[in-house]
Amino acid sequence: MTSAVSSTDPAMVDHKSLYAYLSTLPSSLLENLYRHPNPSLCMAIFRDLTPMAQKFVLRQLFIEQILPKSVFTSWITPEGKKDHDDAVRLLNDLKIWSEAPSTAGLMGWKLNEHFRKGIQAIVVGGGPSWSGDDQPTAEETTPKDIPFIQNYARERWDVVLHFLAGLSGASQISRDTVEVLTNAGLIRGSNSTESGITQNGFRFLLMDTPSQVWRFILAYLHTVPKWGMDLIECISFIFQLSFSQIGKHYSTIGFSSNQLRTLQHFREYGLIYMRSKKSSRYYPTNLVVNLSAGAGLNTSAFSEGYIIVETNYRIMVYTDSPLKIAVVSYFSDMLYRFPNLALGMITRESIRRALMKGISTDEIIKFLRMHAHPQMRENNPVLPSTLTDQIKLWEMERERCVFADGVLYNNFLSQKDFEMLRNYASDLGVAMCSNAANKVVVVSPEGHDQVRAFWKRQKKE
Amino acid sequence: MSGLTSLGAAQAGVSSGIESITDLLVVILDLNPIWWSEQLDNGVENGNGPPSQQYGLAPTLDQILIFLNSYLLIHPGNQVVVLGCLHSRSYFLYPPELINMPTDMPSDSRPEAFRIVNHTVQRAIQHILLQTSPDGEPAAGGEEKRETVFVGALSRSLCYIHRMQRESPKGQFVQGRVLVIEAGPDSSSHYMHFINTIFTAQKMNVKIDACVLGEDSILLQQAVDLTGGLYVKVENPGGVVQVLNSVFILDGAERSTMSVPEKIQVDYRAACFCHQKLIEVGYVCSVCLSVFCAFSPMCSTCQSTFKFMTGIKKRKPTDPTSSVPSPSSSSAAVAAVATKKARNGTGPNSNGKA
Amino acid sequence: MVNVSKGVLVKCDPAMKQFLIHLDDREELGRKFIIQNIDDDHLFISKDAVETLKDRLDALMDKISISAAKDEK
Amino acid sequence: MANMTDEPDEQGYRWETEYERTWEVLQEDATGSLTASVQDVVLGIKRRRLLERKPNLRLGMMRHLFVILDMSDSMRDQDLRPNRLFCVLRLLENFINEFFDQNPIGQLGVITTRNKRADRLTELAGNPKKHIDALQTLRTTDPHGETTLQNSLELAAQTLRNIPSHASREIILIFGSLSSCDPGNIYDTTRMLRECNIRCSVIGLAAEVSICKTLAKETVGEYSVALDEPHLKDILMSHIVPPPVSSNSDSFLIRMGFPQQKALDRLDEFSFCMCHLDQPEPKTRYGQPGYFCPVCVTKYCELPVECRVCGLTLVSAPHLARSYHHLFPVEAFEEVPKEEIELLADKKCFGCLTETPHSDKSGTTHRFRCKVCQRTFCIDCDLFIHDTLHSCPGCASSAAKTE
Repeated sequence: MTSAVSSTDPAMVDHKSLYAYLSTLPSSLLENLYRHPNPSLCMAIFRDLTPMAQKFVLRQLFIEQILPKSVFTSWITPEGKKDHDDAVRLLNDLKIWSEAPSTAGLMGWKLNEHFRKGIQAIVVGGGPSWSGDDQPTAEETTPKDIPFIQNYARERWDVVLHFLAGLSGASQISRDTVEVLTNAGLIRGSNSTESGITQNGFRFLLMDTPSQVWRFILAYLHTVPKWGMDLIECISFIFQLSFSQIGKHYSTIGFSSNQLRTLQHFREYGLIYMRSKKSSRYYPTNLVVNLSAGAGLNTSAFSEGYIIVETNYRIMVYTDSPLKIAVVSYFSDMLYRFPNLALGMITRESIRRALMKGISTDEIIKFLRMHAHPQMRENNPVLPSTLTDQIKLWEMERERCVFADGVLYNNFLSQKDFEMLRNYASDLGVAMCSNAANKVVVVSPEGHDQVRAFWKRQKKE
Repeated sequence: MSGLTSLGAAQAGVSSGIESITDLLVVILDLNPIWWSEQLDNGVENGNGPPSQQYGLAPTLDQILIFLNSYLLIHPGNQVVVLGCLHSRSYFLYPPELINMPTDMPSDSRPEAFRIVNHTVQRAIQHILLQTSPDGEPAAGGEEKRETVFVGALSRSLCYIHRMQRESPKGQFVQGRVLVIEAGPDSSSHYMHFINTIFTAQKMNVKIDACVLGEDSILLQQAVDLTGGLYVKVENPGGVVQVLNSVFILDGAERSTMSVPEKIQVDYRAACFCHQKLIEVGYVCSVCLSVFCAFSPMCSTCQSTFKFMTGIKKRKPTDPTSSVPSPSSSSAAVAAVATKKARNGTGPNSNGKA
Repeated sequence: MVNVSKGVLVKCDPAMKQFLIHLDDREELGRKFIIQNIDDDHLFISKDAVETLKDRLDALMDKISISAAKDEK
Repeated sequence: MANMTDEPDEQGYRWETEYERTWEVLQEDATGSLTASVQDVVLGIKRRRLLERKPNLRLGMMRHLFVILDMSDSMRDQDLRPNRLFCVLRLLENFINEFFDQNPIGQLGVITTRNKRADRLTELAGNPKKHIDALQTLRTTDPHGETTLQNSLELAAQTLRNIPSHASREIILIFGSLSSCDPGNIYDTTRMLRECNIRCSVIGLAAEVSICKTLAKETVGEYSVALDEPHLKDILMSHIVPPPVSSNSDSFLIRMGFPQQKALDRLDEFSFCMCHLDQPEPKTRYGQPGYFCPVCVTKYCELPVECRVCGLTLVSAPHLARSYHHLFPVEAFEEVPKEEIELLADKKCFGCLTETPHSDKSGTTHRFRCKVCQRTFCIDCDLFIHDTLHSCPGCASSAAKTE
């Protein structure tokens, strides 16, 4: 779940989960995140914890005094040791736990008071209701039904993807969105309309919709401070949206200017539907509901199967949307186009072209399996194994030789010298490869000068 | 499996058909009105200990709802079903059987999904308790009505889990688990249905957990032991939620990584059909396997007559050592019986105690 | 005295190593590029030969793989 | 839906049977979709399976069964994937697990016959694991030579003969070859089997053999030839349900012990267990809790077992109860007639709360009522109740004191 790449370089925003993103925020920011009256944020964070961390918090929920560390280790079996350490590290990173002396004087883990109150409010109830939730829903003339909202959401989201895929005829999108896309590292810095899609951009297009929305919102949160908007308010508004019910409409009375601006942005991405720019009601769409589950949740609910792959590498795409055909043509050669079907062939060249673009075969296979036609889902494995094996072989074919810079040490005088140098290099972890028979060792460039200094010192004695 | 083993294996992991497991927790609440009201009465009359010593239905129910919310909070995929069982009837509380889903709900700091579950359960319990005033039950003996029959609720929950497994989409597997929260004493009237339901749960590998508030329950201990569940007897009425949130919230995989209460010693002795008394050595009818504590010429259940037997059973020469039933071995059997009688009174470990 | 030289370490399967040695012997790239043959699947070669070597490898791969699409068209 | 057409009960090979005209059964309804009629066909099959239930006979409980496995050259034949022997071994393992699940106090033994000789692979015992391990070892021995019917039957009968008469005695012969090499006259053996009341069923893998047919007929057994693997599996599984016992065998009252599992906390209570006594190092089980025989206080690790010291059968209550559902099966539910469907109090199925669909044109209302407790169920619950649950939820939650 967590592949937290150092977030200092925004272009490389690649957070898979909420935890990865939050652990990059300064602790003061986290503190008032938990203090926020609306508990939806605590709920989102709690749901993102590992199962053992969740159980620790639940056991502490109604216990006031601080429990010494030994209590927590007594709660697990030897088998659970690794999970226990992950949970402790996780809870400390998120500032949910802080070290404090327990009543018996031993050091223990203290549960953050605000986080405890937030979870208690969720589980016990009785606290103030979530803002904007219980205003008497003003009489909506014709409430929109769910299919309408879902179509609207897909349509708006496809506009963003169209722009990303650089298809001509894609209706224009706002400058803010372009800024968010650059921030997400999906398009190159040029703000010209010409699409400078990056490698991440290709991989983004291949992902399933919920993880696309999730990555997009994380990038959005990164650009919010640039627009001078309050990050906390924006985060808690997003998570409140994610726990609302689809099909119901909520009022926008009492929203701050920041929230209204976010609302307009989301309207453009299809995360919410509003009758008009100034309307006072908004409907959360299926893209934003249960967003907090991150990329993991039921991807099958979103992807209606439209791709059939046959054992002779032919691929049939039952769609008329140019976007879907463009995405599939990244890794296959399109042969014929019909009104509701596009027929293509997966060949060695098409796969190599995709690999050049930086798309890995695992992503291609995951994409094909996710959008597999229901008819294909009957057989097990879903994709014909001849195809997946061949694709993997074509990928391995390109990696037959691995080149790496290095520094060669050879023709040592004595076996003793050779062993001394090799052991020193391997202790440093810079020895890339060595051969005792012909007394040769290759050291990585970074380690080279240390090894040389070491060798000079040895020569002096 | 297919293609290059390394490639095939990498792909087999995903395509084994099961992509995601959703956990379905069925909670069976014991709503036996007589037992709960008795709790309040003896609380007031002889006042044994401060009021917090007794189990009130309302405070206990609140703690159980907190447990349900915690369970739903852990993972969006978790599902909960609640059943209530009285002396002679069982009801689905959520999804509701008698009333329909309440729509107008005061909103508070709980998310909507949790509030729907809580309100439905509370509304359904009110409806049931008002509807079945004590005399509403079929006329049965006083003692009789004090006992709780959870077997019906248990078999209905297995039917429900079976339906959920049938209707789950292709790559999803529904893992069922049943938690019985029992207050009143056991009733052994439905032993047949009980044992069939337990074997079905075992076959569906549905774990049955038991959280007992009143006295210990032999039937629940057997159910927990046979299906590999957990059994905890809660002493302090205020601590119900702490026990539920610490022990019974753990799902299959976590029970190996987190410490759980150790296995209980279950008393598996059979009860004889004639006196319902637990016996150590008994006589079993070879046709209908009913158990009797003493030899009787006719079997009461299947009316088959028995040839008179002297209680000495020819030892079956099943192991190769004694191929022919030599006279010596039958005398050994007689000797064994004799010593047993002699030692019966004084034997240190003759576990005749109940 | 110990001899130190900079270059590129190539890790590949033995079959590919033989192909590289073959290229080196027949000086297909104009000159010898292998500095040291370390063991079965490691070679140490001079830095400037890497680019041309990659193209030569791709050419080899194309030569030995038949593609279904070609006879399609 | 896949193997909808081949019903196990037709004899002979598939190409001889006239194809079931499935395409005529499926008609398009008004909207042109086939789903409605497909559902009806599926429900029809489920209903038929329900009605095939055999009526309730007095079933012999204590079963002693010998499985004679033919290991002759013919078992190398590859008409069953990967070859006959492996296919049969795989099915046998499944059979053994299911057998002990349905007949916990039954006992089973395995005899193999090859190279004109018959030898006893495992003793008559109640522990499935022992048999399955023994079958695993068979995978390495390769079948060769000829079978001997007479020797294997004699070997089985030698043990079964002195089982107390109240217990049922059975032999299942899995016969792959077409010939047998017997020292004496085979008909004497069949007469002896009939006198000792040993029921002998034969499962032929190749073709119908007349001696097997007479053997099965004389000893009131079943003889069937397997067409393909699923058919073989069905035949094997049909032997799980205890055979109806012939009325002449008198019933007995068997003395049984119900030991209690005791955890050993005090040091002086530590003891060896009888079942692992001949294992290389018994001391590993020294401190383990075990079941103590009420008569002679010897320790055993698992039940059911027969105490080696005092000969008492030791069994736990659930074991006995496991066979109850053969004796008190749930009677078939009756279908709710069309006109009554509307005035039903609860619209939902009592078991799983599904709103059963409206009654379709063929008049079936997919709702079934239990005669005892008048509760109504959908068809899936009906099947679940009769196949696995073996007890009606409605009766379980009604106050009637049904034993």
